[in-house]
Amino acid sequence: MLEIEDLHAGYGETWVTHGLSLSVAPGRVLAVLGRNGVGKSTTLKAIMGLLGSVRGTIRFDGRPLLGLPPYRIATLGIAYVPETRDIFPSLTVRENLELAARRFGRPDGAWTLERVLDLFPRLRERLDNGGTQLSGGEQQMLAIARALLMNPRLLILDEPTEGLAPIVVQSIHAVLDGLRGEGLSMLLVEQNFGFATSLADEVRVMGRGTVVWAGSPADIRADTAVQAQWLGV
Amino acid sequence: MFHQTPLKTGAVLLLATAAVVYAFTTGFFGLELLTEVAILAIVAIALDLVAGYGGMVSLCHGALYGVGAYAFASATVLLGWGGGAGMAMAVAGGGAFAWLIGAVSARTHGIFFIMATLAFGQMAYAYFFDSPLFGGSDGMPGIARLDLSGAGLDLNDSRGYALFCTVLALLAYALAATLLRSGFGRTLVGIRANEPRMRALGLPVWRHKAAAFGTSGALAGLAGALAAQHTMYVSPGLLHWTVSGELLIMVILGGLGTLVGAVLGAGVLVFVKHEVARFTDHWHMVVGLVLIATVLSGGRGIFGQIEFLWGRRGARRPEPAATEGSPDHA
Amino acid sequence: MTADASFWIVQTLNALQLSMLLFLLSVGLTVIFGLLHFVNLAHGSLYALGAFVGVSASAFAGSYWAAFAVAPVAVALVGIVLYVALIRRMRNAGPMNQVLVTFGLIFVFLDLFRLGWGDIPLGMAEPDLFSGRTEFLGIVYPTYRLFIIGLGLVVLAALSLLLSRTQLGAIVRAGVDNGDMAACLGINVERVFFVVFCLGCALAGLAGAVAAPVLSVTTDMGTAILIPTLVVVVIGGLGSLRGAIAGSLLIGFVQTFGAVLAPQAAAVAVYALLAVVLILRPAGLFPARG
Amino acid sequence: MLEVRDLSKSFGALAVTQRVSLRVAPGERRVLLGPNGAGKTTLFNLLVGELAPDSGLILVDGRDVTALSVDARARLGLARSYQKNNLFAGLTVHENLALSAACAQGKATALLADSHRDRGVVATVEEVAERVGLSELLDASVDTIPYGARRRLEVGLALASKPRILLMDEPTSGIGPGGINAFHAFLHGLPAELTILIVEHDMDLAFGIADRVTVLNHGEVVFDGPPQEARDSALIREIYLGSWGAEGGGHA
Amino acid sequence: KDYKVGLLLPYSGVYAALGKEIDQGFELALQTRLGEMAGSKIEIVREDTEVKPPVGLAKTRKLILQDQVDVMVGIVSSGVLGAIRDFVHQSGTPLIVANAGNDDATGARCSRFITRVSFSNGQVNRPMGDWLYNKGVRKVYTLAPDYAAGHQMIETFSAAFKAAGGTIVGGEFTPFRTTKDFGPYLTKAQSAGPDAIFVFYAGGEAISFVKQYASFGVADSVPLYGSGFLTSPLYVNAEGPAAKGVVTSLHYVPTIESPENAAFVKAFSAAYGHAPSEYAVQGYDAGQALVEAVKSGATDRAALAEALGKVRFTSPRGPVEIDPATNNIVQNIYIYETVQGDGTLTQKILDVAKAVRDPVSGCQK
Ligand SMILES: Nc1ncnc2c1ncn2[C@@H]1O[C@H](COP(=O)(O)OP(=O)(O)OP(=O)(O)O)[C@@H](O)[C@H]1O
Ligand SMILES: Nc1ncnc2c1ncn2[C@@H]1O[C@H](COP(=O)(O)OP(=O)(O)OP(=O)(O)O)[C@@H](O)[C@H]1O
Ligand SMILES: [Mg+2]
Ligand SMILES: [Mg+2]
Repeated sequence: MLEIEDLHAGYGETWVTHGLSLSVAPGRVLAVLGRNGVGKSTTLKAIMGLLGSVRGTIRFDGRPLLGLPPYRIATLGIAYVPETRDIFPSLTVRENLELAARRFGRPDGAWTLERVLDLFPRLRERLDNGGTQLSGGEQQMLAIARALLMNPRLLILDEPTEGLAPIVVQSIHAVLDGLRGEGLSMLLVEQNFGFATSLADEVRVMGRGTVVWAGSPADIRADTAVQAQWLGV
Repeated sequence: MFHQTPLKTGAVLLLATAAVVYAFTTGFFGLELLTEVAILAIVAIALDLVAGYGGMVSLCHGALYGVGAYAFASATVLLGWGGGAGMAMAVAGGGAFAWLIGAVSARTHGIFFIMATLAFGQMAYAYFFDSPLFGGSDGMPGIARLDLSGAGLDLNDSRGYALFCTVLALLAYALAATLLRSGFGRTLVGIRANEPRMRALGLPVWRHKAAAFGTSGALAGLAGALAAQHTMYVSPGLLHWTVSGELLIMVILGGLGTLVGAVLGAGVLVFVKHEVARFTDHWHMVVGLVLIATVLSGGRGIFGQIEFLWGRRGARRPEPAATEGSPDHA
Repeated sequence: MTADASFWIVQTLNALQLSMLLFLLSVGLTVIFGLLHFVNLAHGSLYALGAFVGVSASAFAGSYWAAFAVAPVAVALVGIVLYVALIRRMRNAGPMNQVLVTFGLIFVFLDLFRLGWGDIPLGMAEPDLFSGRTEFLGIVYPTYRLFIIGLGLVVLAALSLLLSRTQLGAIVRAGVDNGDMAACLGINVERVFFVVFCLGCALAGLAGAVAAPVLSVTTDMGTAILIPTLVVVVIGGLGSLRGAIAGSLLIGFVQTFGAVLAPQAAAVAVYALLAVVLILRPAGLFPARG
Repeated sequence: MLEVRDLSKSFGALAVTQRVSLRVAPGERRVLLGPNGAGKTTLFNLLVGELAPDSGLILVDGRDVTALSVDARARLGLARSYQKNNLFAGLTVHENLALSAACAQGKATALLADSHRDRGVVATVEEVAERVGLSELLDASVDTIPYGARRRLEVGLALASKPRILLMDEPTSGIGPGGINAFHAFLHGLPAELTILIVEHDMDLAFGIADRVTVLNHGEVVFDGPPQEARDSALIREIYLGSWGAEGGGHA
Repeated sequence: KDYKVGLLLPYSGVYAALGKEIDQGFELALQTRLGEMAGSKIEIVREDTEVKPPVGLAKTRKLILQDQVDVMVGIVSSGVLGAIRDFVHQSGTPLIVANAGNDDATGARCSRFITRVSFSNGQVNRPMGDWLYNKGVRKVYTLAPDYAAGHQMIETFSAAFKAAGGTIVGGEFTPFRTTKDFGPYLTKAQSAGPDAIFVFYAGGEAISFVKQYASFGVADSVPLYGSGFLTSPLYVNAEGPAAKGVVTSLHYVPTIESPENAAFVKAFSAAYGHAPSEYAVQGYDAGQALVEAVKSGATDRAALAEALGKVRFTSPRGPVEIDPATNNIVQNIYIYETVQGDGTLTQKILDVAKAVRDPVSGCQK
């Protein structure tokens, strides 16, 4: 579904990833772990076409993404939840959601406004509030809800549990688990080891711009040496 | 943050030397231009102090400059004070007016601050334009220059006056540089970088901003006094927003937040304009194209670009040590 | 002074007429400002260009309506050239560079006007359809000015409808807030920007053609209108349609009634208003964000 | 030390803080818990003066500070770190910390002396950098340092003003397990007399450091007591913890 | 002897059109009268004032100190004239003012080195006071831009009109160069119920004002009078039919019937492709005055100044001379109506005030 080969990505003249390769198979969940600053988010931005300096290949369903503008990449069926959430502050919660539903909400679509609001009842209460008036956690919920409304074929999540109350983390876990059950492909970047390994089908660990370890969740749970060396757990 | 780098020191010394050499080789009109550049350089330095380092981009420095000029004119012509007292009055007048503007506008930012300063500047313009006491739209003539004959200096001589203004411009630069390296200047830069955080750290921000703006206004006032003595005449046109606009252009053209750039910008704009005007009445277009070209060729302003190229020359040497998570370059 | 009601009705119409002219200009500026984060100081020059092109077009075709049709299109075309050659490149160059470039453009336009149309101010005739005066409510008022008021209201209504009925409003605001994220939702932000920029230019051109029969067409009319337009935009709060409307009305009324009621202070009325608004509301009346 | 009485704040119809009362003793480590949107950050904003309450009182050392400005309260020794990094962009780590230290030491307005070279300021900068593990990065620009380092600088900025009361809003968010361990050590190294209020979503850390826990829900204090009691409270489990800590469940 | 002339005019900025007209007139005068100067050549150094007083002064210093000109000609804006006056006076360089009308320049701040061949603000408007009263107008409302020239024009007119027995029922000074919309003022003026409105506007403001005056229909009930710059040939065609019937006073109109004017209009139109305006005449007469002074045998600056203060000649605008008491010109003032000619608007002279001379007020040369 998504293949990345020999990716070099960075900002201006600084390169952050160096020959990184990854792939997400259809219907599978790939978790990428790694310490701060190793380039996880940078990789995701490169996939979405948000970086100026990128070399290598990125393919989605065999189709090269490199050079495509972000809006084309999104229309191919990739939804992205950035680590900074990026809620539109001058739009209300409802408008934030409707904007995402606009192009991608199909009548038969799995995700509708009603359904995401059922998932995050907190958002229902705040529908007509401005985007910036949300608490940190509420913004995170909104960002995920917005991505779901795009009914994507690949969902890219950058640290979706950051700053969320334990109970919300659990419900998001349940949601993502459900999506996995429905066969949605996901690329999940996480620092929350337990969360990530319990969702993923495959795990990759990044260190300094490349993949330094690959294996299954069970493997990494067992490998405390890898955990200590690359994750600081 | 401000650093008086060797490059800057070199540039200042070079400019000062060039000014002195030019003063002794050019004709009367050249001396007029040199004087104009020196005076404008002082206002440009004042503007860069607040705009480049304090983030307070102002569209009222023309007005502050004009208030200084009128303060000098009123003190010497209307009140009959001496030149020295007139200069002090100009510094105080520009400073006080600027402090007030800074204090009142401290809560606004970016374009809103620009427009607030524009509003106060234009009100001052309208005041002098309509005020019979100060000669209204016709302005005030009959201003005498400072008498420094005691010190063996004849300011009524074009060359003497040009050199006098050049020296004051140098002093203004030294003052601004010192101020920027002090706690006061550091804090000013902190406010520009993150004003709410500065407040959260315990700084009464508006007071600091007002003080900085006031200081800048005092410098502008000084320049105004010099301008009044240069032309021996003041008119409300000095306070018009277009003057402030041109000052801002000078600072950006030279390189905002470089201090040397302010001086450079003043020089380049004045000389380019006059050189072009010798050949065509359509100098506006040429100057406009120069501005556009400057931005397209780097967007850092003239001195900013010089600093950038200079830095790059240094950076060709081995890569700086990589920090955590930012690996060696591919 | 007069206690006559018709006097005040006429002055109100005067104020409205001025407001609508300001609105046509400021709405384009505010959206470009907000959306592209682009400080287009040359917006006034585009207005002047509209007036000059209008004068030539109406002289050539012998009809006012030629100006009305040609000016917005011509200015939008110039806008496209500007966008492709400069603005697109300058979008992320920071406000100071934008100030420099658009200030440069003002200078360039100034001399282009002088070269193309000379230094002598020009005039343009009103359309026959709207020449003369209309009587109503016991007053007599120039028909062409009523036309300006009407046109302003139509544009206003059309824009509000466009923004509320389509999602364009939300899209534009989203693009203003965070272009990257908007793109990640499948929105072609660049195209939206481009269209909005052209629309803003066309409105400026239209304003020029509409103003020309009332005012004189001079090379410095663009610079002269720049400050009032900026004042409107800033008072209203950047990037919001509501702000542009509120700002235009406020300035239109303050300027008109200032001239009538306190003529000595008329020159500073607008600036005093600006200062007061900014002191009380440091981000304008209807800030677009937050 | 820090006392809050009947503090209330609404945004329109939404009551974000409802009659909150708190009393934090000198040197206490108080952890503030609550679901997202419960009003924790808002409470911090009220405490430091970034928001004005609709009603209620805030007292520092028995003195009513409710009407004081943000900077005046900061000068009384109240410092905070932010949930979202709020640094001096474009400046180096050293400059960031020095701005804070200079402010606290009254060097921020010196007209001649360079505050960043001032002996007292430099000493504080170095000490704080050491504490938050930024000694190596002092000359790096904050725009180029990794996110984790920025999070630590966020706390370091508050610390460099040598506060008596330190409020930290989710200081460990997004810094990963390694960072959380380091943060734990950092907290233990802080002077015992420093009063600390901390908002945390990492339960191991929260319960590990708290002297006392306050739980907010819908702007109200629904619990105030020792950590062990909080762990066992059915209410807190229902509104906040969910299955956290239960056998096999939860991933927080 | 050859002469060096510094021509100091706005070649850019709002008055660029005026600068050009004056320049053209001046050139024409030198060309036509070249033969009378006994082989003397005249070299012209042009400088642009940009209509900014400080720039004007810097350029003046250049012309006088560096280029060592024998005589200076030009100056459109009174602001620039005010700025350079002291320097010109102290340097003893003769200056022929070809526009700037500030009364003070030949009044309280006159100088024996400064000779004005254009007009003074008061001179142009004074005759209108009497004339209007004699036409039966009793109540007048005035409007003008709020700057020195606006005030002077209105004040002299008002004084003359009141002296004749009329009353000024009200008036307003509109913000200078920022007023584009005169609607509010027109409505207010009309409601004051005057017999006539007297205004001074020039350039773009004149065009806007005249058009708006017509569009509000004020012209139907209250006739418009003004200073002649309002309907100057330079702008009148931009004003269009709205200018028809407006009566104003000025020191020159192209329709003056005299052999001198006929020759001038013909030569000017042939050279530059359009009919001359009052500004062109001012430039032309500045040239004529210079030629006269040269013919009198003056060679150095002092002698030229002396000679300039005494010249008299026949201008396209009629006989003119310099008043030795003030160094201001003495000339006819024409009261004219703008009427439809064939194709374009033209000027119909209604009356002439002969040899109008300014009072000597405070001038000590
Ligand atoms: N906008 C930017 N400009 C320049 N450098 C950047 C930028 N954003 C990130 N970096 C640098 O790129 C490197 C990788 O950052 P990235 O955000 O991809 O890391 P990450 O693995 O996602 O870390 P985290 O867990 O902290 O989110 C870091 O060193 C960071 O400082
Ligand atoms: N300026 C505001 N206007 C309107 N509502 C606001 C504003 N600021 C915050 N809120 C609302 O107040 C509530 C409390 O917000 P707050 O940020 O204090 O939550 P929190 O407890 O810190 O949550 P989190 O753990 O997610 O950071 C939220 O529902 C938020 O939407
Ligand atoms: Mg990341
Ligand atoms: Mg919070």
